[in-house]
Amino acid sequence: GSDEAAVGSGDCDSVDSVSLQLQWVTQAQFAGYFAAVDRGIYNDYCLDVTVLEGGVDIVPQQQLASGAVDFAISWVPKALVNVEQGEPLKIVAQVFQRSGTLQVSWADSGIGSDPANLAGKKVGTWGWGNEFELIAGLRKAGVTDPDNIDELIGQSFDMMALLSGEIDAAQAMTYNEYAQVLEAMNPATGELYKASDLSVIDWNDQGTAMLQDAIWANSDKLASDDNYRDITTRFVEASLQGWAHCRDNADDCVDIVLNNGSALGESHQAWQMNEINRLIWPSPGGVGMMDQDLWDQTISVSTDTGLLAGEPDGAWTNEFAEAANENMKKNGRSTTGSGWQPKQITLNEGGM
Amino acid sequence: MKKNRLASVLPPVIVGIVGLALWEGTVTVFGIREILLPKPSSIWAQLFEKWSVLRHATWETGKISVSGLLVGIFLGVLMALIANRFKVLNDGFTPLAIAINATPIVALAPIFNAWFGITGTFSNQAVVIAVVFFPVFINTAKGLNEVHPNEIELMQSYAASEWTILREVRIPNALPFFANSLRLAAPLSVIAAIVAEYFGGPQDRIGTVITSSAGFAKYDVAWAAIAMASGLGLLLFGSALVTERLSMPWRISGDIKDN
Amino acid sequence: MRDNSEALEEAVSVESADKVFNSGSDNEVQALLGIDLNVKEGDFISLIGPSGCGKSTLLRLIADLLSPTAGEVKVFGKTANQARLDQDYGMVFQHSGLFDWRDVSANIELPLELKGWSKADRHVRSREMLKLVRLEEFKDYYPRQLSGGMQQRVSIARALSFEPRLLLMDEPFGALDEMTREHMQVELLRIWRETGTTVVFVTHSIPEAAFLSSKVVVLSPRPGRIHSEITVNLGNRTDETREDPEFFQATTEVREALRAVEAN
Amino acid sequence: MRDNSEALEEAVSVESADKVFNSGSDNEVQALLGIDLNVKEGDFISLIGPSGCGKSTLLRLIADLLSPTAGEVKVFGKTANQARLDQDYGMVFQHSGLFDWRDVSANIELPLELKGWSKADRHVRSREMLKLVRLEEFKDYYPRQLSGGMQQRVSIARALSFEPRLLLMDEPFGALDEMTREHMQVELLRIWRETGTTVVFVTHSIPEAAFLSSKVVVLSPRPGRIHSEITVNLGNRTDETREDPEFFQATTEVREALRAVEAN
Amino acid sequence: MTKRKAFRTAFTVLVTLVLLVLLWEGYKWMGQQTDDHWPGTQFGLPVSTNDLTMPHSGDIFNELTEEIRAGRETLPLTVYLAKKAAFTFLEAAIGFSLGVIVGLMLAIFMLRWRFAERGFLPWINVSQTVPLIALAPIVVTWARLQGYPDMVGISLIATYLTFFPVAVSGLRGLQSPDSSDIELMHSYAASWSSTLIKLRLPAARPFLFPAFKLAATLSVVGAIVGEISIGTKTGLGRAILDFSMRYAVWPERLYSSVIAASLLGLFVFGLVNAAEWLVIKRGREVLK
Ligand SMILES: Nc1ncnc2c1ncn2[C@@H]1O[C@H](COP(=O)(O)OP(=O)(O)OP(=O)(O)O)[C@@H](O)[C@H]1O
Ligand SMILES: Nc1ncnc2c1ncn2[C@@H]1O[C@H](COP(=O)(O)OP(=O)(O)OP(=O)(O)O)[C@@H](O)[C@H]1O
Ligand SMILES: [Mg+2]
Ligand SMILES: [Mg+2]
Repeated sequence: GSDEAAVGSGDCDSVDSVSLQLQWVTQAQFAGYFAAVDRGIYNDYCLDVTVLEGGVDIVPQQQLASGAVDFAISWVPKALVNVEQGEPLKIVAQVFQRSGTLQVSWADSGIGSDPANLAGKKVGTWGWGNEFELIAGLRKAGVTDPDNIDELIGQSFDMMALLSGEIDAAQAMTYNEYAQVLEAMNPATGELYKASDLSVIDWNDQGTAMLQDAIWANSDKLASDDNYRDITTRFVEASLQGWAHCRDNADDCVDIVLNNGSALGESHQAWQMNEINRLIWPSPGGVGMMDQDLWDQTISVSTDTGLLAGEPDGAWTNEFAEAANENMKKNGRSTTGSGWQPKQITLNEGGM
Repeated sequence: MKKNRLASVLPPVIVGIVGLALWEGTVTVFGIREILLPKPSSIWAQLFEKWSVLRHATWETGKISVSGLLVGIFLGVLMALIANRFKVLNDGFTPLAIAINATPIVALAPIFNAWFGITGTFSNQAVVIAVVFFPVFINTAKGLNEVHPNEIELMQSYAASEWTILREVRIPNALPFFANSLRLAAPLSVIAAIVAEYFGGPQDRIGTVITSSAGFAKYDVAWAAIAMASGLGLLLFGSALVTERLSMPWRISGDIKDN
Repeated sequence: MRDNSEALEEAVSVESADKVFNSGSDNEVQALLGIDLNVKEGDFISLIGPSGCGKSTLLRLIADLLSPTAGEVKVFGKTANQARLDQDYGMVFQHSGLFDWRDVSANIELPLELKGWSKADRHVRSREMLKLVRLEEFKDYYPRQLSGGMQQRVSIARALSFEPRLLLMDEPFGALDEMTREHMQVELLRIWRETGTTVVFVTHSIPEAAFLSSKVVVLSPRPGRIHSEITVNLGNRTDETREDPEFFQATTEVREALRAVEAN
Repeated sequence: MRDNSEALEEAVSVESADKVFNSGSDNEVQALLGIDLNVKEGDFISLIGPSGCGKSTLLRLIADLLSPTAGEVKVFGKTANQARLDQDYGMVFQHSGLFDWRDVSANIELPLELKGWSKADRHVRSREMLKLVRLEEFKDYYPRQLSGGMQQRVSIARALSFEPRLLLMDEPFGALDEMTREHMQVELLRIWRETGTTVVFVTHSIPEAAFLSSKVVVLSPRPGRIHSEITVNLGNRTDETREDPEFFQATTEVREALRAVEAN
Repeated sequence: MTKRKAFRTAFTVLVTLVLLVLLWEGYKWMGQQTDDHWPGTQFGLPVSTNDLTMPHSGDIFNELTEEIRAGRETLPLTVYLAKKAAFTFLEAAIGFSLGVIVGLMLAIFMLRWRFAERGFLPWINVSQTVPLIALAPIVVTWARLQGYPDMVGISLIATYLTFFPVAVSGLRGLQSPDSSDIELMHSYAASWSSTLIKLRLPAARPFLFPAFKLAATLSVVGAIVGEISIGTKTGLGRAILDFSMRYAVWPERLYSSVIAASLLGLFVFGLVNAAEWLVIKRGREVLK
């Protein structure tokens, strides 16, 4: 992939070792970073990147703030809580331009796509901080008495509770759990469930969506350490190049993710790659750039739900993404992905 | 007597205080970020601030731990009795019990959630039961089995039935073993309930307080919840000790009377 | 005082009894071979012999805790099994075998409980027994609170509580120190006199056998056989008897029989 | 044969020693009061007395495992502490106290190991000791594979391995059956004769004390005091000695002293 | 003799397993007949018997031979799980070894000072009520700052679970020798450390081995939990995490990975048993 290299594609005087903390295990959600490693993009930028998978108890922004890693991928509101507490965290690239969180119910349940219909239903959430879009959406629809969250039920990371009818609406990511339902066998028909069997509430449409995956850097080091700034510049650009690669070569990125040891099946990863691309592309303001409207919405939802006291200062910068966009444009790569079209993915049983 | 009690309470209190002071000092002196390890004083502050949430959560989790503990004890003892009655079963059960014990809660939780659902508390209780079962079963079975042959012979000389021997000899003999298993099982029941709560169930529990605050790296709140859980564990441990003392009056360290 | 005219009936009769353990396997042990033993009612006989010669095994045959490989064991004219079911004997083991979880009275009442006696009756009997073994004040103590000698007395009280006609004792004083032991021997003789029970007593103490018994049965080992029977007649024994040359004579006789056994 | 001319030096001297346990607390025990005891080199003395009279406590004072509350204990003219550090004595307890995880030789070599002897030297010495106690073939056995009597002999070999001039024995044969015990007594006398060691021996068996010792020290209880000292002179003792009227005489004398003590 | 006993145990375990499978299938069959009700009643069964909740045991077994893509290669699930188990075993072994060392050191420390025993023992108990979620970040951050791979952090979590039984039983074991044995060592003017090495430690073995057995299974649990908690590319914990997220579509795989974890636990238990036999029991049966 040397054709993608924009900067420093020649020999490196020295290679900088960098670690990146993901939020979760290897899957297409992080395909851009894996692609940048496997296709040599980071190398072209004189970086040697170690990608650290997440675990149940790993909080990426904590790893970043305590100096154990150099960069971290985290959902914006989660890390903003820590910014407010004074932790040195800063968004250097806002990769996802929309939220992938859904509330999924059966089409015949009558819940449809209106959160108001969740009133009096058993509503699932994973917890672990994933519940705020839901809570905000419920409030906005005038559903939940804030003192009574009894109807919120913790669900496992699988979709069993929805499939067995235990809960009426389950939390799901477009790129993961939603697909799981479509990979499961409908015992009534002997075929896989279809999208038409389900109805979804999309928080992007409800105005309570919050910003998700962003690349975070250590703000103290950005201020004091020129070398780190330089590394950040290269890291952001190379990572965004990686995402551009996955936009243009989705199949290759699916393969990369599978090669990196994901045990989730091939069609599942293809679906996920497609959905992730949807969350990134198009990026009207350029890839990795902060969308001011969605930022404002994230802040207002967070303050409304009591997650944040107010808007934290200096929590993000477009400086690095802008530079990266410049360079990418210079090399003739689309940075907005305006021409990108999602694919039609067929899910196989079990995501095979 | 009073002096004795003081002598057994004072050292842990001193160690506790010194430990907390060291913790506070280390975090302060080395400038360890609160996002990694909060200071005891911040945890203390959160205990106050979140008191009503924590109290409610501890109560709910406590109910799950205690009920799971009781059922687990019941099943462990029952299986031990059955395994004792039918010796062959003992050989078969023991490795299975070990296998269950080697299965982490995180692996059991999704299965139990699938079995028993997540809208009620039963799958969480089931995890507690599974965790408590092992020490109770193993220890009680041992106590029922390891009876001095003399005592069995004595009962046989009275032409006593197997059932009578069980009631008069095996069960009393197993009591200290059983009591020992309670000491292990009591704190285990709390941690099992908490970990089970990570993976589903109602949201107003210690486990979910811990996960949702840890999800935001608000470890001071998480640690405050942990402090409550440890307190609950200690309380159950203490109750196990008291039960032990009350149920076995012959184990008092009475003076040996000279002839 | 005993009235010897009563002591006519046969309390125990063992006829050409053999006992083989682990028969047929590598570690087969011929524990007893061709044992003939007759104990008259009211007798006090001791079994003595080197360790492993089969004393305990013989006692267990009589108690029907083991069955003979060959031969016959009768107790009061019945099969040993019937005698056990009828509770014709009480047994005292080397270690007192009291249950830690029962206090002294409850331990003594255990066999009565198993026989279904009423609470009141049990209570009366355990009081009597406690008096007999002189432990009235200790009725609410747990075994661990008693000295070894006291425990052994409770164990004897328990064995006597249901008035068995036969008392089987397997080294009951083995764990006691010599002074306590001598004291217990005198106590046992008193109880024996007072209750008129028949006693079969296992020991490996020469003076103990000589002091207690009307007949000492010496066993030889591998396989266990009866080597000789020594009749002792010390009359009414007290502590002074131990300084009696006649007692010394009896111990010497037993010692010699034993030495002959060991020389084999 | 012993040469009595050697036996002049003082091996142990205890002067008006007191021992109080738990001094000042509720359960204060005056275990020993005003003990005076002198043991000449080459002597074999026994301490006898009712249970709890302080025999073991006195032995532990000599061994410097306890310190006297008042008075003085000297061993070979030195303080007891110095004597312990110099390893002037070997000690044998009631239960053989062998370490299960060491085989017979390794048990015997334990004190030598602690003294830093070389492997070769230890080996030579343990062989000698095994010969002394007649257990050569058992050197690779583990304690559990031995009978009680054999274990006790290993324990004696261990105590003698570093050639202590004094042997302190606390009821070493208490757990053995009588026949084994009598046999061990003869063995111990043989070893004592062969090595010329001084022995202080605690027992509560009257015949044992009478059979073994040149002097029997009778203690009275609460508080432990020396009640009397009985000199015994049975000459060269063998198994036959036990049937000797002179032996019977000695036991009677000891028994009477003890009875007087118990009557108090 | 022991061979025969081992054979008999193996046989009973096998029979028990077969019985369990029959029970599982029997219950499932019954539920399928009665639409998840107790036969002849209106009462629902506690566990629904559909193939998602209770997959056929045969399907679980079959799944083991199915191929699964793992990175660049495609493997039968059995081999896949075996490889992951080997990695977890390694982490568990490191955690176990460290746990034994730490546990023993604590036990010795508490033995040496009575105040330490009284002061620390209750806190050692409390330590086990602290969930890993609070500790994992600290452990992993520390390890990463030292430049160690995450495997070290996982092993440390296993250590955290294993030191506990070793410390508690170890203390009891070290205190187990009779006072007469202690006196014997004292009479040889042996130092505290010689007494520890020559007497207390060997005497503690009957207490230590049961603790080691418990610690061994706990070290596997710890390694798996650590993997799930910290995140690794490989290991059984990762397999369990992957498959538990996919339970709704592929329940057989979660069951297979859980069975693999149990087998690994039994395996380490067996290893400690063998070690115990080598160290304590071999050649020391009581002879007559
Ligand atoms: N249950 C058993 N299985 C196998 N062998 C046995 C059993 N019980 C006893 N023996 C053997 O039978 C023989 C006689 O044993 P027994 O216990 O009757 O001897 P004893 O005379 O009572 O010995 P001791 O004086 O040591 O009590 C011994 O060799 C013993 O090993
Ligand atoms: N460590 C101790 N603390 C308190 N009291 C003790 C201690 N050791 C012994 N005693 C008491 O001192 C007295 C003498 O005990 P000692 O063990 O010396 O008696 P003994 O003559 O050896 O008895 P035995 O024949 O039963 O072995 C007893 O009353 C005993 O309870
Ligand atoms: Mg016997
Ligand atoms: Mg003593």
